[in-house]
Amino acid sequence: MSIQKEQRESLRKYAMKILETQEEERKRISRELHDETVQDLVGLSQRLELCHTAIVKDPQAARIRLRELQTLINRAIIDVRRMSNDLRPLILEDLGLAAAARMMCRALEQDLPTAEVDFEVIGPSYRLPSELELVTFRVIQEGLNNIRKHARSATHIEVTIEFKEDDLEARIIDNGPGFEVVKPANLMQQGHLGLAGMAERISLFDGSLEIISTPGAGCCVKLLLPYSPANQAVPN
Amino acid sequence: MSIQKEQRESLRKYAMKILETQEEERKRISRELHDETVQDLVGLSQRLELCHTAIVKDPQAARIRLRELQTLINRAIIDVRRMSNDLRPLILEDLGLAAAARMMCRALEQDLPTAEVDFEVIGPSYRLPSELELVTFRVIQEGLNNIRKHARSATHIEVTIEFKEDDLEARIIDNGPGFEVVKPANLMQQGHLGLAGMAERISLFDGSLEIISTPGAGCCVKLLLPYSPANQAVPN
Amino acid sequence: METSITRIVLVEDHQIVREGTRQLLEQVPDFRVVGEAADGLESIGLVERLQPDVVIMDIRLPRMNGIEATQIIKERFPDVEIIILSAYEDDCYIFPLLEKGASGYLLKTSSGKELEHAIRTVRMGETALDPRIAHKV
Ligand SMILES: Nc1ncnc2c1ncn2[C@@H]1O[C@H](COP(=O)(O)OP(=O)(O)OP(=O)(O)O)[C@@H](O)[C@H]1O
Ligand SMILES: Nc1ncnc2c1ncn2[C@@H]1O[C@H](COP(=O)(O)OP(=O)(O)OP(=O)(O)O)[C@@H](O)[C@H]1O
Ligand SMILES: [K+]
Ligand SMILES: [Mg+2]
Ligand SMILES: [Mg+2]
Ligand SMILES: [Mg+2]
Repeated sequence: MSIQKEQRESLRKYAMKILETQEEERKRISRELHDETVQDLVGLSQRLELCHTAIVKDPQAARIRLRELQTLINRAIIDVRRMSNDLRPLILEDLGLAAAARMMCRALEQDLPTAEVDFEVIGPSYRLPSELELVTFRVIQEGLNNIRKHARSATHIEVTIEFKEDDLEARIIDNGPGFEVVKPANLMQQGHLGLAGMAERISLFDGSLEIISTPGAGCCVKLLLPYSPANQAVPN
Repeated sequence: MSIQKEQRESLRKYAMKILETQEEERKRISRELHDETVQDLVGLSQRLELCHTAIVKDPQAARIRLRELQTLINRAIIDVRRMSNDLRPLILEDLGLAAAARMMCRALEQDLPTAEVDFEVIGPSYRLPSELELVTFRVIQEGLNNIRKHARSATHIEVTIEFKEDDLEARIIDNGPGFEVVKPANLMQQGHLGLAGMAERISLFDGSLEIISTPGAGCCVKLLLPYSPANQAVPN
Repeated sequence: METSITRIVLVEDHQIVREGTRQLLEQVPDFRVVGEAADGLESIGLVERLQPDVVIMDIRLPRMNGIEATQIIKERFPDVEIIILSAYEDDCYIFPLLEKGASGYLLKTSSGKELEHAIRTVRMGETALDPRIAHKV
């Protein structure tokens, strides 16, 4: 196959895969909103009515009901906040990339009690155009999710964001089991879209993604992203 | 530009557009959950706290308060349900394509009070594999959204789903202003991704999309989708 | 068995909603919730065993949805009245469900009084539609 054709095929696979991912995500969120959030609210509405009736008959029972209602509301608030945060942390636009990445590192440290997660920012922590902050955030998120999924035995994880003169460098390093790196096109073929998808996405911004790993020797994901892409194919 | 390069460019644009849409969608829902739903719940919780003392001192006031809170909660339910529905109507999985398309037609008729929207199902209304139901749903949705955006003056709209022996045919016809049809690649170049994106998506399923329109003579979008694609490149 | 008592089976997967519905129904002296199921499949066996007068049925349920469960229950136990308690405000669901044999369609935000009224209505052999959507049909 010619290189052009191969590139086109891989782009095509990528487009298809992101469509699929998007539709899966829509379905998941749509269901979660309807089957969880709406039902939680219905439950609240029912308790509100029960409390309304109880006030006349048995004020003391009504007060107990009210407490129960408070508990349900607090739980619903936590659930909805989590959903909002999972979709896209508002901290990213409010406080920027460094703060959002720090938050993800903390969450990982909580999930993997046997691992130490170090987070470092090198250079002055700029605010970047939101599409660059977002794509970097997604790369770090994918890297950390891969550690959650494939490197739970890691004891040391290092996340670094370096604001260099012309570009941003981000590194996610773990000392977990590592793996035999294969070509992005092959990964896509096998239905693994995480790293290959990120590589594709970053190339849209004229950046590059490097994955260094050998079985037994952990993994390093390195992102390089120019502040101003030469090719102006940046999403508006 | 060579045809290959053009195709590659348009795929690239398409991929970017999907990503962009997905991120926009995430942001919108994340915000809405955070700024609306959570705020509603917090408001509910604060006002309930006030009820707690009122129950004993002034039960009548407490009851009035609880009634008000019902309104708040019902509003939250409607909002969250709408969010879920906008992402992907569950009616599509619960009742299938025909019911979901009928629902969209009704919504359009409400939005365009001067237009009559006819919806017809020809043949026995099968349930199809969910990925085929979904892609057809998205094509009809895009067709109807285009009428909303570009053909508000239409007075007559016809949506037909025909369950034929080997394939599904769907038509969206309006008698609005029409337009000069151009090549999908050119549409993409100009940043219009609706129709071209659909054509791209349908080709993944071995189907075809035909757009027939002339200025002044309305528009007809016709989808033909085989039940079993020859090429098994169907997303799983 | 006292003939004046209405025996009800609740089918709802969301535990808090199921509990809430039960408590609302228990405020009515002659109503008795005799059984609860958390999925569609389970509901069929429960109805067979308990032979209730009325089933309150959710739409989205694990293992088998409320649409299928309604159809099967009505085929096997035509005397049982089924009221759909739905979180959807779309009237699109009403017709297919009535066709499968449901006698009522109510929104989940219905009050205890509305639930009570609907149950009494279907017990008299009539159809009970939520007033908030009935006008659309
Ligand atoms: N940090 C890591 N440690 C060990 N193996 C890893 C690590 N990151 C990735 N891998 C390996 O590389 C493969 C490809 O990763 P990739 O993120 O592309 O796909 P995935 O995580 O399997 O699926 P998804 O599409 O959900 O991301 C993984 O299946 C895993 O075997
Ligand atoms: N039903 C219609 N009536 C009149 N013009 C239409 C109709 N459908 C599409 N068009 C024209 O064709 C163009 C391309 O449509 P297309 O759906 O691809 O893009 P769009 O609607 O402009 O943007 P989007 O990417 O959001 O869909 C539109 O900009 C519009 O000029
Ligand atoms: K439901
Ligand atoms: Mg991954
Ligand atoms: Mg469009
Ligand atoms: Mg349910």
